[in-house]
Amino acid sequence: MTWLAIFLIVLGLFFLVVGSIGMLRLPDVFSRAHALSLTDSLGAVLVLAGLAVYEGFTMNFLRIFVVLLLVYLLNPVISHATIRAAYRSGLRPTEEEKK
Amino acid sequence: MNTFFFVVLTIITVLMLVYFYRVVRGPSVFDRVLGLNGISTKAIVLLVLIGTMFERVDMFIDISTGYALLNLVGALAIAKFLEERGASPK
Amino acid sequence: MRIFAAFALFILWLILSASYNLLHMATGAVVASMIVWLSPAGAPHVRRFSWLAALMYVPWLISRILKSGFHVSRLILDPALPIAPGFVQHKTKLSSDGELVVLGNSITLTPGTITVEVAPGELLVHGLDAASCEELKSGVFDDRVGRLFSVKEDKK
Amino acid sequence: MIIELPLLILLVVTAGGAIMVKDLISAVFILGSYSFVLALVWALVGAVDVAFVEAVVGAGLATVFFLLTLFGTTEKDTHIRRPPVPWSALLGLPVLGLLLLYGAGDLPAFGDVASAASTYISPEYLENSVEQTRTPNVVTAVLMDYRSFDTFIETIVIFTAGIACALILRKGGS
Repeated sequence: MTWLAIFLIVLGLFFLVVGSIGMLRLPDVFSRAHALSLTDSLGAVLVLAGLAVYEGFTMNFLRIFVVLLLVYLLNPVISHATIRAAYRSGLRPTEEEKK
Repeated sequence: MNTFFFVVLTIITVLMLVYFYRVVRGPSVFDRVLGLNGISTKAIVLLVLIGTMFERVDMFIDISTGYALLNLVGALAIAKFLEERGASPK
Repeated sequence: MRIFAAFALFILWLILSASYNLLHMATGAVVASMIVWLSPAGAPHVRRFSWLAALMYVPWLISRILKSGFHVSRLILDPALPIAPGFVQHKTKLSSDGELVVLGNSITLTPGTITVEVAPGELLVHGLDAASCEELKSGVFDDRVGRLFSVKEDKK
Repeated sequence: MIIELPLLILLVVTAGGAIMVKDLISAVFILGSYSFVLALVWALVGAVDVAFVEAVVGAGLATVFFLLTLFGTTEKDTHIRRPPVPWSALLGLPVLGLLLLYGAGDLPAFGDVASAASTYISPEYLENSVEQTRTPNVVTAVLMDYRSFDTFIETIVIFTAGIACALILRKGGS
Protein backbone atom coordinates (compact mmCIF):
# COMPACT_ATOMS: atom_id res chain seq x y z
CA MET A 1 0.00 0.00 0.00
CA THR A 2 2.80 2.38 0.92
CA TRP A 3 4.60 1.63 -2.30
CA LEU A 4 1.49 2.39 -4.34
CA ALA A 5 1.20 5.71 -2.48
CA ILE A 6 4.86 6.54 -3.19
CA PHE A 7 4.41 5.61 -6.85
CA LEU A 8 1.35 7.86 -7.20
CA ILE A 9 3.03 10.78 -5.44
CA VAL A 10 6.19 10.50 -7.54
CA LEU A 11 4.13 10.33 -10.73
CA GLY A 12 2.20 13.40 -9.59
CA LEU A 13 5.46 15.20 -8.81
CA PHE A 14 6.66 14.43 -12.34
CA PHE A 15 3.61 16.14 -13.79
CA LEU A 16 3.96 19.07 -11.38
CA VAL A 17 7.57 19.57 -12.48
CA VAL A 18 6.64 19.30 -16.17
CA GLY A 19 3.81 21.77 -15.67
CA SER A 20 6.21 24.25 -14.07
CA ILE A 21 8.68 23.85 -16.92
CA GLY A 22 5.82 24.45 -19.34
CA MET A 23 4.85 27.57 -17.40
CA LEU A 24 8.35 28.89 -18.05
CA ARG A 25 8.84 27.74 -21.64
CA LEU A 26 5.50 28.17 -23.40
CA PRO A 27 5.11 31.40 -25.34
CA ASP A 28 1.67 32.92 -24.56
CA VAL A 29 -1.20 32.93 -22.08
CA PHE A 30 -3.27 30.34 -23.92
CA SER A 31 -0.45 27.82 -24.12
CA ARG A 32 0.52 28.40 -20.50
CA ALA A 33 -3.03 27.55 -19.50
CA HIS A 34 -2.36 24.08 -20.91
CA ALA A 35 0.63 23.73 -18.59
CA LEU A 36 -1.60 24.78 -15.69
CA SER A 37 -4.20 22.23 -16.73
CA LEU A 38 -1.50 19.56 -16.72
CA THR A 39 -0.49 20.62 -13.21
CA ASP A 40 -4.05 20.69 -11.91
CA SER A 41 -5.75 17.72 -13.42
CA LEU A 42 -2.82 15.32 -13.22
CA GLY A 43 -0.13 16.56 -10.83
CA ALA A 44 -2.16 17.78 -7.89
CA VAL A 45 -4.78 15.07 -8.24
CA LEU A 46 -2.21 12.26 -8.37
CA VAL A 47 -0.39 13.59 -5.30
CA LEU A 48 -3.71 13.86 -3.44
CA ALA A 49 -4.64 10.33 -4.52
CA GLY A 50 -1.28 9.07 -3.25
CA LEU A 51 -1.86 10.73 0.11
CA ALA A 52 -5.36 9.25 0.26
CA VAL A 53 -4.00 5.77 -0.43
CA TYR A 54 -1.33 6.32 2.23
CA GLU A 55 -4.05 7.12 4.76
CA GLY A 56 -5.65 3.73 4.09
CA PHE A 57 -9.34 3.11 3.69
CA THR A 58 -10.57 5.10 6.64
CA MET A 59 -12.68 8.22 7.03
CA ASN A 60 -9.64 10.30 6.08
CA PHE A 61 -9.52 8.54 2.73
CA LEU A 62 -13.03 9.82 2.01
CA ARG A 63 -12.13 13.31 3.22
CA ILE A 64 -9.10 13.58 0.96
CA PHE A 65 -11.27 12.19 -1.80
CA VAL A 66 -13.71 15.07 -1.32
CA VAL A 67 -10.87 17.57 -1.69
CA LEU A 68 -9.68 15.69 -4.78
CA LEU A 69 -13.16 15.87 -6.26
CA LEU A 70 -13.31 19.61 -5.54
CA VAL A 71 -9.98 20.18 -7.30
CA TYR A 72 -11.22 18.07 -10.18
CA LEU A 73 -14.51 19.93 -10.55
CA LEU A 74 -13.46 23.49 -9.78
CA ASN A 75 -10.09 23.94 -11.45
CA PRO A 76 -11.38 23.55 -15.03
CA VAL A 77 -13.96 26.24 -14.24
CA ILE A 78 -11.22 28.56 -13.02
CA SER A 79 -8.95 28.09 -16.01
CA HIS A 80 -11.89 28.38 -18.40
CA ALA A 81 -12.98 31.65 -16.76
CA THR A 82 -9.47 33.07 -16.90
CA ILE A 83 -8.92 32.10 -20.51
CA ARG A 84 -12.32 33.41 -21.53
CA ALA A 85 -11.56 36.73 -19.85
CA ALA A 86 -8.24 36.83 -21.71
CA TYR A 87 -9.98 36.06 -25.01
CA ARG A 88 -12.78 38.56 -24.51
CA SER A 89 -10.47 41.37 -23.50
CA GLY A 90 -8.84 41.11 -26.89
CA LEU A 91 -5.76 39.03 -26.20
CA ARG A 92 -4.81 36.74 -29.09
CA PRO A 93 -2.09 34.12 -29.28
CA THR A 94 0.81 35.63 -31.13
CA GLU A 95 4.00 33.95 -32.14
CA GLU A 96 6.20 36.99 -31.65
CA GLU A 97 5.03 37.84 -28.13
CA LYS A 98 8.18 38.25 -26.11
CA LYS A 99 9.02 35.56 -23.60
CA MET B 1 8.19 8.03 5.29
CA ASN B 2 8.40 11.45 6.95
CA THR B 3 11.67 12.13 5.14
CA PHE B 4 9.95 11.34 1.86
CA PHE B 5 7.13 13.74 2.71
CA PHE B 6 9.65 16.41 3.60
CA VAL B 7 11.40 15.97 0.24
CA VAL B 8 8.03 16.24 -1.53
CA LEU B 9 7.22 19.40 0.45
CA THR B 10 10.53 20.98 -0.50
CA ILE B 11 10.09 20.13 -4.18
CA ILE B 12 6.58 21.58 -4.29
CA THR B 13 7.79 24.72 -2.52
CA VAL B 14 10.52 25.17 -5.14
CA LEU B 15 7.86 24.70 -7.85
CA MET B 16 5.80 27.44 -6.19
CA LEU B 17 8.80 29.68 -6.74
CA VAL B 18 8.53 29.01 -10.49
CA TYR B 19 4.88 30.07 -10.51
CA PHE B 20 5.86 33.08 -8.43
CA TYR B 21 8.30 34.03 -11.18
CA ARG B 22 5.33 33.92 -13.57
CA VAL B 23 3.31 36.16 -11.25
CA VAL B 24 6.13 38.71 -11.13
CA ARG B 25 7.22 38.64 -14.75
CA GLY B 26 4.03 37.67 -16.61
CA PRO B 27 3.65 39.97 -19.59
CA SER B 28 -0.13 40.26 -19.20
CA VAL B 29 -2.48 40.31 -16.23
CA PHE B 30 -3.80 36.87 -17.15
CA ASP B 31 -0.34 35.32 -16.82
CA ARG B 32 -0.31 36.61 -13.26
CA VAL B 33 -3.77 35.16 -12.62
CA LEU B 34 -2.65 31.78 -13.97
CA GLY B 35 0.44 31.87 -11.77
CA LEU B 36 -1.70 32.66 -8.73
CA ASN B 37 -4.01 29.76 -9.57
CA GLY B 38 -1.04 27.41 -9.79
CA ILE B 39 0.21 28.59 -6.40
CA SER B 40 -3.21 28.10 -4.82
CA THR B 41 -3.54 24.55 -6.21
CA LYS B 42 -0.16 23.73 -4.73
CA ALA B 43 -1.21 25.30 -1.43
CA ILE B 44 -4.20 22.93 -1.30
CA VAL B 45 -1.94 19.94 -1.94
CA LEU B 46 0.61 21.15 0.61
CA LEU B 47 -2.05 21.54 3.30
CA VAL B 48 -3.13 17.93 2.92
CA LEU B 49 0.53 16.90 2.85
CA ILE B 50 1.26 18.77 6.09
CA GLY B 51 -1.80 17.17 7.63
CA THR B 52 -0.55 13.73 6.66
CA MET B 53 2.87 14.53 8.11
CA PHE B 54 1.34 15.55 11.44
CA GLU B 55 -1.17 12.67 11.30
CA ARG B 56 -3.95 15.21 11.84
CA VAL B 57 -5.52 15.08 8.38
CA ASP B 58 -9.06 15.64 9.67
CA MET B 59 -8.09 19.09 10.95
CA PHE B 60 -6.24 20.22 7.85
CA ILE B 61 -8.81 18.89 5.40
CA ASP B 62 -11.26 21.58 6.53
CA ILE B 63 -8.87 24.40 5.64
CA SER B 64 -8.05 22.65 2.40
CA THR B 65 -11.73 22.43 1.42
CA GLY B 66 -12.25 26.07 2.36
CA TYR B 67 -9.22 27.03 0.29
CA ALA B 68 -10.52 25.18 -2.75
CA LEU B 69 -13.98 26.78 -2.58
CA LEU B 70 -12.70 30.30 -1.83
CA ASN B 71 -10.14 29.99 -4.57
CA LEU B 72 -13.00 29.40 -7.00
CA VAL B 73 -14.88 32.48 -5.78
CA GLY B 74 -11.80 34.69 -5.86
CA ALA B 75 -10.64 33.51 -9.28
CA LEU B 76 -14.12 33.93 -10.78
CA ALA B 77 -14.36 37.44 -9.31
CA ILE B 78 -10.96 38.37 -10.72
CA ALA B 79 -11.85 36.92 -14.12
CA LYS B 80 -15.16 38.81 -14.19
CA PHE B 81 -13.51 42.11 -13.28
CA LEU B 82 -10.79 41.67 -15.86
CA GLU B 83 -13.41 40.78 -18.46
CA GLU B 84 -15.47 43.88 -17.71
CA ARG B 85 -12.44 46.07 -17.55
CA GLY B 86 -10.84 44.85 -20.76
CA ALA B 87 -7.15 44.53 -21.38
CA SER B 88 -4.50 45.33 -18.83
CA PRO B 89 -3.96 48.95 -17.82
CA LYS B 90 -0.38 49.26 -18.85
CA MET C 1 -35.10 13.66 -6.50
CA ARG C 2 -35.02 16.36 -3.82
CA ILE C 3 -34.93 13.80 -1.06
CA PHE C 4 -31.98 12.23 -2.83
CA ALA C 5 -30.23 15.62 -2.99
CA ALA C 6 -30.79 16.18 0.73
CA PHE C 7 -29.45 12.70 1.46
CA ALA C 8 -26.32 13.36 -0.63
CA LEU C 9 -25.69 16.62 1.22
CA PHE C 10 -26.13 14.81 4.54
CA ILE C 11 -23.56 12.18 3.49
CA LEU C 12 -21.14 14.99 2.59
CA TRP C 13 -21.70 16.50 6.05
CA LEU C 14 -20.98 13.15 7.67
CA ILE C 15 -17.74 12.79 5.72
CA LEU C 16 -16.51 16.30 6.48
CA SER C 17 -17.55 16.60 10.14
CA ALA C 18 -15.35 14.68 12.50
CA SER C 19 -17.92 13.93 15.19
CA TYR C 20 -20.79 11.46 15.15
CA ASN C 21 -22.82 12.26 18.25
CA LEU C 22 -26.52 12.94 18.00
CA LEU C 23 -26.33 16.75 18.18
CA HIS C 24 -23.91 17.15 15.27
CA MET C 25 -25.68 14.64 13.08
CA ALA C 26 -29.05 16.29 13.74
CA THR C 27 -27.54 19.67 12.84
CA GLY C 28 -26.30 18.18 9.61
CA ALA C 29 -29.69 16.76 8.76
CA VAL C 30 -31.41 20.09 9.45
CA VAL C 31 -28.85 22.06 7.41
CA ALA C 32 -29.03 19.63 4.48
CA SER C 33 -32.81 19.76 4.31
CA MET C 34 -32.76 23.57 4.70
CA ILE C 35 -30.40 23.91 1.74
CA VAL C 36 -32.58 21.72 -0.46
CA TRP C 37 -35.72 23.50 0.72
CA LEU C 38 -34.29 26.96 0.01
CA SER C 39 -32.76 26.16 -3.36
CA PRO C 40 -34.94 26.34 -6.49
CA ALA C 41 -36.71 23.13 -7.42
CA GLY C 42 -35.01 20.48 -9.46
CA ALA C 43 -32.39 20.83 -12.16
CA PRO C 44 -34.42 21.64 -15.27
CA HIS C 45 -31.43 21.39 -17.60
CA VAL C 46 -30.88 17.71 -16.95
CA ARG C 47 -33.54 15.67 -18.68
CA ARG C 48 -32.37 12.23 -17.72
CA PHE C 49 -29.23 10.98 -16.14
CA SER C 50 -27.92 7.45 -16.47
CA TRP C 51 -25.79 6.23 -13.58
CA LEU C 52 -24.42 3.30 -15.56
CA ALA C 53 -23.08 5.63 -18.25
CA ALA C 54 -21.55 7.87 -15.57
CA LEU C 55 -19.80 4.85 -14.08
CA MET C 56 -18.40 4.05 -17.51
CA TYR C 57 -17.55 7.67 -18.24
CA VAL C 58 -15.23 8.40 -15.31
CA PRO C 59 -12.58 5.67 -15.98
CA TRP C 60 -12.68 6.49 -19.67
CA LEU C 61 -12.07 10.19 -18.93
CA ILE C 62 -9.22 9.33 -16.56
CA SER C 63 -7.52 7.15 -19.15
CA ARG C 64 -7.94 9.92 -21.70
CA ILE C 65 -6.45 12.49 -19.32
CA LEU C 66 -3.45 10.25 -18.57
CA LYS C 67 -2.82 9.60 -22.26
CA SER C 68 -2.97 13.23 -23.33
CA GLY C 69 -1.04 14.18 -20.19
CA PHE C 70 1.93 12.13 -21.33
CA HIS C 71 1.54 13.56 -24.82
CA VAL C 72 1.63 17.16 -23.55
CA SER C 73 4.57 16.34 -21.25
CA ARG C 74 6.51 15.07 -24.25
CA LEU C 75 5.70 18.29 -26.12
CA ILE C 76 6.87 20.47 -23.25
CA LEU C 77 10.05 18.50 -22.51
CA ASP C 78 11.05 18.38 -26.18
CA PRO C 79 13.98 20.81 -26.65
CA ALA C 80 12.54 22.03 -29.96
CA LEU C 81 9.13 22.81 -28.36
CA PRO C 82 7.10 21.51 -31.33
CA ILE C 83 3.80 23.17 -30.47
CA ALA C 84 1.31 24.60 -32.92
CA PRO C 85 -1.33 26.37 -30.80
CA GLY C 86 -4.53 27.43 -32.46
CA PHE C 87 -8.28 27.79 -32.06
CA VAL C 88 -10.69 25.10 -33.21
CA GLN C 89 -14.37 25.74 -33.81
CA HIS C 90 -16.12 22.65 -32.53
CA LYS C 91 -19.69 21.95 -33.61
CA THR C 92 -21.68 19.71 -31.30
CA LYS C 93 -25.21 18.43 -31.24
CA LEU C 94 -25.42 18.82 -27.49
CA SER C 95 -27.31 21.94 -26.51
CA SER C 96 -28.68 21.75 -22.96
CA ASP C 97 -26.79 23.43 -20.13
CA GLY C 98 -25.95 20.26 -18.22
CA GLU C 99 -24.44 18.55 -21.24
CA LEU C 100 -22.46 21.64 -22.20
CA VAL C 101 -21.06 21.96 -18.67
CA VAL C 102 -19.90 18.33 -18.61
CA LEU C 103 -18.49 18.53 -22.13
CA GLY C 104 -16.67 21.82 -21.54
CA ASN C 105 -15.29 20.67 -18.21
CA SER C 106 -14.05 17.40 -19.70
CA ILE C 107 -12.37 19.22 -22.56
CA THR C 108 -10.69 21.63 -20.17
CA LEU C 109 -9.60 18.82 -17.85
CA THR C 110 -7.90 17.00 -20.69
CA PRO C 111 -4.43 18.53 -21.05
CA GLY C 112 -3.85 20.02 -24.47
CA THR C 113 -7.33 21.41 -25.01
CA ILE C 114 -9.15 24.26 -23.25
CA THR C 115 -12.68 25.51 -23.79
CA VAL C 116 -12.63 29.24 -24.46
CA GLU C 117 -16.19 30.18 -25.40
CA VAL C 118 -19.38 28.20 -24.95
CA ALA C 119 -22.61 28.61 -26.88
CA PRO C 120 -25.39 26.06 -27.44
CA GLY C 121 -24.21 23.74 -30.22
CA GLU C 122 -20.86 25.42 -30.60
CA LEU C 123 -17.62 25.52 -28.63
CA LEU C 124 -14.44 27.48 -29.22
CA VAL C 125 -11.52 25.30 -28.17
CA HIS C 126 -7.86 26.22 -27.92
CA GLY C 127 -5.56 23.30 -28.68
CA LEU C 128 -1.85 23.00 -27.98
CA ASP C 129 -1.16 21.06 -31.17
CA ALA C 130 -2.97 19.19 -33.94
CA ALA C 131 -2.74 15.78 -32.26
CA SER C 132 -4.50 17.08 -29.15
CA CYS C 133 -7.50 18.22 -31.17
CA GLU C 134 -7.67 15.00 -33.18
CA GLU C 135 -9.71 13.21 -30.56
CA LEU C 136 -12.11 16.09 -30.14
CA LYS C 137 -12.76 16.35 -33.86
CA SER C 138 -13.70 12.68 -34.14
CA GLY C 139 -16.64 13.40 -31.83
CA VAL C 140 -15.97 10.72 -29.22
CA PHE C 141 -16.43 13.25 -26.44
CA ASP C 142 -19.86 14.28 -27.70
CA ASP C 143 -21.02 10.67 -27.98
CA ARG C 144 -19.88 9.82 -24.49
CA VAL C 145 -21.40 12.91 -22.89
CA GLY C 146 -24.57 12.41 -24.92
CA ARG C 147 -24.84 8.85 -23.61
CA LEU C 148 -24.40 10.26 -20.10
CA PHE C 149 -27.65 12.17 -20.44
CA SER C 150 -29.30 9.53 -22.67
CA VAL C 151 -29.67 11.65 -25.76
CA LYS C 152 -31.03 9.63 -28.64
CA GLU C 153 -28.25 9.02 -31.16
CA ASP C 154 -28.94 11.02 -34.30
CA LYS C 155 -27.31 9.87 -37.48
CA LYS C 156 -24.38 12.00 -38.44
CA MET D 1 13.04 23.94 12.68
CA ILE D 2 14.30 22.66 9.35
CA ILE D 3 10.88 21.61 8.11
CA GLU D 4 9.62 25.20 7.84
CA LEU D 5 12.73 26.51 6.14
CA PRO D 6 11.62 26.24 2.47
CA LEU D 7 8.29 27.91 3.19
CA LEU D 8 9.95 30.66 5.26
CA ILE D 9 12.37 31.40 2.41
CA LEU D 10 9.44 31.58 0.00
CA LEU D 11 7.63 33.87 2.45
CA VAL D 12 10.54 36.32 2.57
CA VAL D 13 10.87 36.23 -1.23
CA THR D 14 7.18 36.94 -1.80
CA ALA D 15 7.07 39.69 0.82
CA GLY D 16 10.14 41.36 -0.68
CA GLY D 17 8.66 41.00 -4.16
CA ALA D 18 5.41 42.69 -3.15
CA ILE D 19 7.36 45.73 -1.93
CA MET D 20 9.93 45.91 -4.70
CA VAL D 21 7.68 45.49 -7.74
CA LYS D 22 6.70 48.66 -9.58
CA ASP D 23 3.41 47.60 -11.16
CA LEU D 24 0.52 47.77 -8.70
CA ILE D 25 -1.51 44.97 -10.27
CA SER D 26 1.35 42.53 -9.96
CA ALA D 27 1.86 43.76 -6.40
CA VAL D 28 -1.74 42.70 -5.66
CA PHE D 29 -1.19 39.22 -7.05
CA ILE D 30 2.16 38.84 -5.30
CA LEU D 31 0.44 39.82 -2.07
CA GLY D 32 -2.13 37.10 -2.77
CA SER D 33 0.57 34.47 -3.15
CA TYR D 34 2.25 35.83 0.00
CA SER D 35 -1.03 35.17 1.84
CA PHE D 36 -1.11 31.59 0.58
CA VAL D 37 2.42 30.93 1.80
CA LEU D 38 1.75 32.63 5.12
CA ALA D 39 -1.33 30.47 5.68
CA LEU D 40 0.79 27.39 4.97
CA VAL D 41 3.33 28.53 7.57
CA TRP D 42 0.55 29.06 10.12
CA ALA D 43 -0.74 25.57 9.40
CA LEU D 44 2.77 24.17 9.79
CA VAL D 45 3.23 25.63 13.29
CA GLY D 46 -0.18 24.26 14.29
CA ALA D 47 -2.29 27.46 14.36
CA VAL D 48 -5.03 26.06 12.17
CA ASP D 49 -7.65 28.72 12.94
CA VAL D 50 -5.27 31.56 12.07
CA ALA D 51 -4.38 29.72 8.86
CA PHE D 52 -8.06 29.51 8.00
CA VAL D 53 -8.60 33.24 8.54
CA GLU D 54 -5.48 34.03 6.53
CA ALA D 55 -6.77 31.87 3.68
CA VAL D 56 -10.23 33.44 3.73
CA VAL D 57 -9.31 37.09 4.25
CA GLY D 58 -5.80 37.39 2.90
CA ALA D 59 -5.89 35.18 -0.15
CA GLY D 60 -9.57 35.44 -1.06
CA LEU D 61 -11.13 38.74 -0.02
CA ALA D 62 -8.13 41.07 0.11
CA THR D 63 -7.03 40.25 -3.45
CA VAL D 64 -10.50 40.98 -4.82
CA PHE D 65 -10.83 44.21 -2.82
CA PHE D 66 -7.39 45.41 -3.86
CA LEU D 67 -8.23 44.74 -7.50
CA LEU D 68 -11.54 46.60 -7.12
CA THR D 69 -9.75 49.57 -5.61
CA LEU D 70 -7.14 49.50 -8.33
CA PHE D 71 -9.79 49.51 -11.04
CA GLY D 72 -11.61 52.34 -9.30
CA THR D 73 -8.57 54.60 -9.55
CA THR D 74 -7.15 56.17 -12.68
CA GLU D 75 -4.49 54.44 -14.65
CA LYS D 76 -1.94 57.12 -13.89
CA ASP D 77 -1.12 55.93 -10.39
CA THR D 78 -0.49 52.32 -11.35
CA HIS D 79 3.22 53.18 -11.32
CA ILE D 80 4.87 54.21 -8.12
CA ARG D 81 7.29 57.08 -8.07
CA ARG D 82 9.39 56.28 -5.04
CA PRO D 83 11.81 58.83 -3.56
CA PRO D 84 15.33 57.57 -2.82
CA VAL D 85 15.79 55.89 0.56
CA PRO D 86 17.17 58.31 3.17
CA TRP D 87 20.50 57.46 4.81
CA SER D 88 19.03 57.58 8.30
CA ALA D 89 16.64 54.72 7.43
CA LEU D 90 19.44 52.68 5.84
CA LEU D 91 21.47 53.02 9.04
CA GLY D 92 18.69 52.89 11.59
CA LEU D 93 16.67 49.92 10.36
CA PRO D 94 19.46 47.29 10.56
CA VAL D 95 20.26 48.48 14.09
CA LEU D 96 16.57 48.12 15.04
CA GLY D 97 16.47 44.67 13.47
CA LEU D 98 19.56 43.58 15.40
CA LEU D 99 18.00 44.89 18.63
CA LEU D 100 14.81 42.92 17.95
CA LEU D 101 16.81 39.77 17.17
CA TYR D 102 18.76 40.28 20.41
CA GLY D 103 15.49 40.58 22.29
CA ALA D 104 14.06 37.50 20.59
CA GLY D 105 16.95 35.48 22.01
CA ASP D 106 15.34 35.75 25.45
CA LEU D 107 11.98 34.36 24.33
CA PRO D 108 11.20 30.77 25.36
CA ALA D 109 11.59 28.15 22.66
CA PHE D 110 8.57 26.89 20.70
CA GLY D 111 6.80 24.31 22.88
CA ASP D 112 9.02 24.96 25.91
CA VAL D 113 7.50 23.31 28.99
CA ALA D 114 9.29 25.54 31.50
CA SER D 115 8.19 28.87 30.01
CA ALA D 116 5.93 31.19 31.97
CA ALA D 117 2.90 30.73 29.73
CA SER D 118 2.89 26.96 29.93
CA THR D 119 3.51 26.95 33.70
CA TYR D 120 0.63 29.14 34.86
CA ILE D 121 -2.04 29.90 32.29
CA SER D 122 -2.09 26.95 29.88
CA PRO D 123 -2.66 24.21 32.51
CA GLU D 124 -5.49 26.28 33.98
CA TYR D 125 -7.19 26.52 30.59
CA LEU D 126 -6.49 22.93 29.63
CA GLU D 127 -7.65 21.38 32.91
CA ASN D 128 -10.61 23.53 33.86
CA SER D 129 -12.06 24.89 30.65
CA VAL D 130 -14.54 22.06 30.16
CA GLU D 131 -16.01 22.41 33.66
CA GLN D 132 -16.02 26.20 33.64
CA THR D 133 -17.35 26.84 30.15
CA ARG D 134 -18.87 23.56 28.86
CA THR D 135 -17.07 23.98 25.54
CA PRO D 136 -15.29 20.95 24.05
CA ASN D 137 -12.69 22.96 22.09
CA VAL D 138 -10.12 24.77 24.24
CA VAL D 139 -9.30 27.39 21.64
CA THR D 140 -12.98 28.25 21.29
CA ALA D 141 -13.30 28.40 25.06
CA VAL D 142 -10.39 30.85 25.32
CA LEU D 143 -11.67 33.03 22.49
CA MET D 144 -15.36 33.01 23.30
CA ASP D 145 -15.42 32.72 27.10
CA TYR D 146 -12.22 33.87 28.77
CA ARG D 147 -11.63 36.66 26.28
CA SER D 148 -15.20 37.26 25.20
CA PHE D 149 -15.09 41.08 25.45
CA ASP D 150 -11.98 41.18 23.31
CA THR D 151 -13.65 38.99 20.69
CA PHE D 152 -16.85 41.03 20.92
CA ILE D 153 -15.08 44.29 20.15
CA GLU D 154 -13.10 42.63 17.36
CA THR D 155 -16.41 41.58 15.87
CA ILE D 156 -17.63 45.18 16.07
CA VAL D 157 -14.52 46.35 14.23
CA ILE D 158 -14.99 43.75 11.49
CA PHE D 159 -18.68 44.60 11.20
CA THR D 160 -17.87 48.30 10.84
CA ALA D 161 -15.33 47.48 8.15
CA GLY D 162 -17.95 45.40 6.34
CA ILE D 163 -20.48 48.26 6.43
CA ALA D 164 -17.83 50.67 5.15
CA CYS D 165 -16.99 48.32 2.26
CA ALA D 166 -20.67 47.92 1.41
CA LEU D 167 -21.14 51.70 1.42
CA ILE D 168 -18.12 52.30 -0.78
CA LEU D 169 -18.82 49.52 -3.25
CA ARG D 170 -22.58 50.00 -3.68
CA LYS D 171 -23.85 50.53 -7.17
CA GLY D 172 -24.85 54.00 -8.32
CA GLY D 173 -22.66 55.72 -5.74
CA SER D 174 -19.78 58.05 -6.49
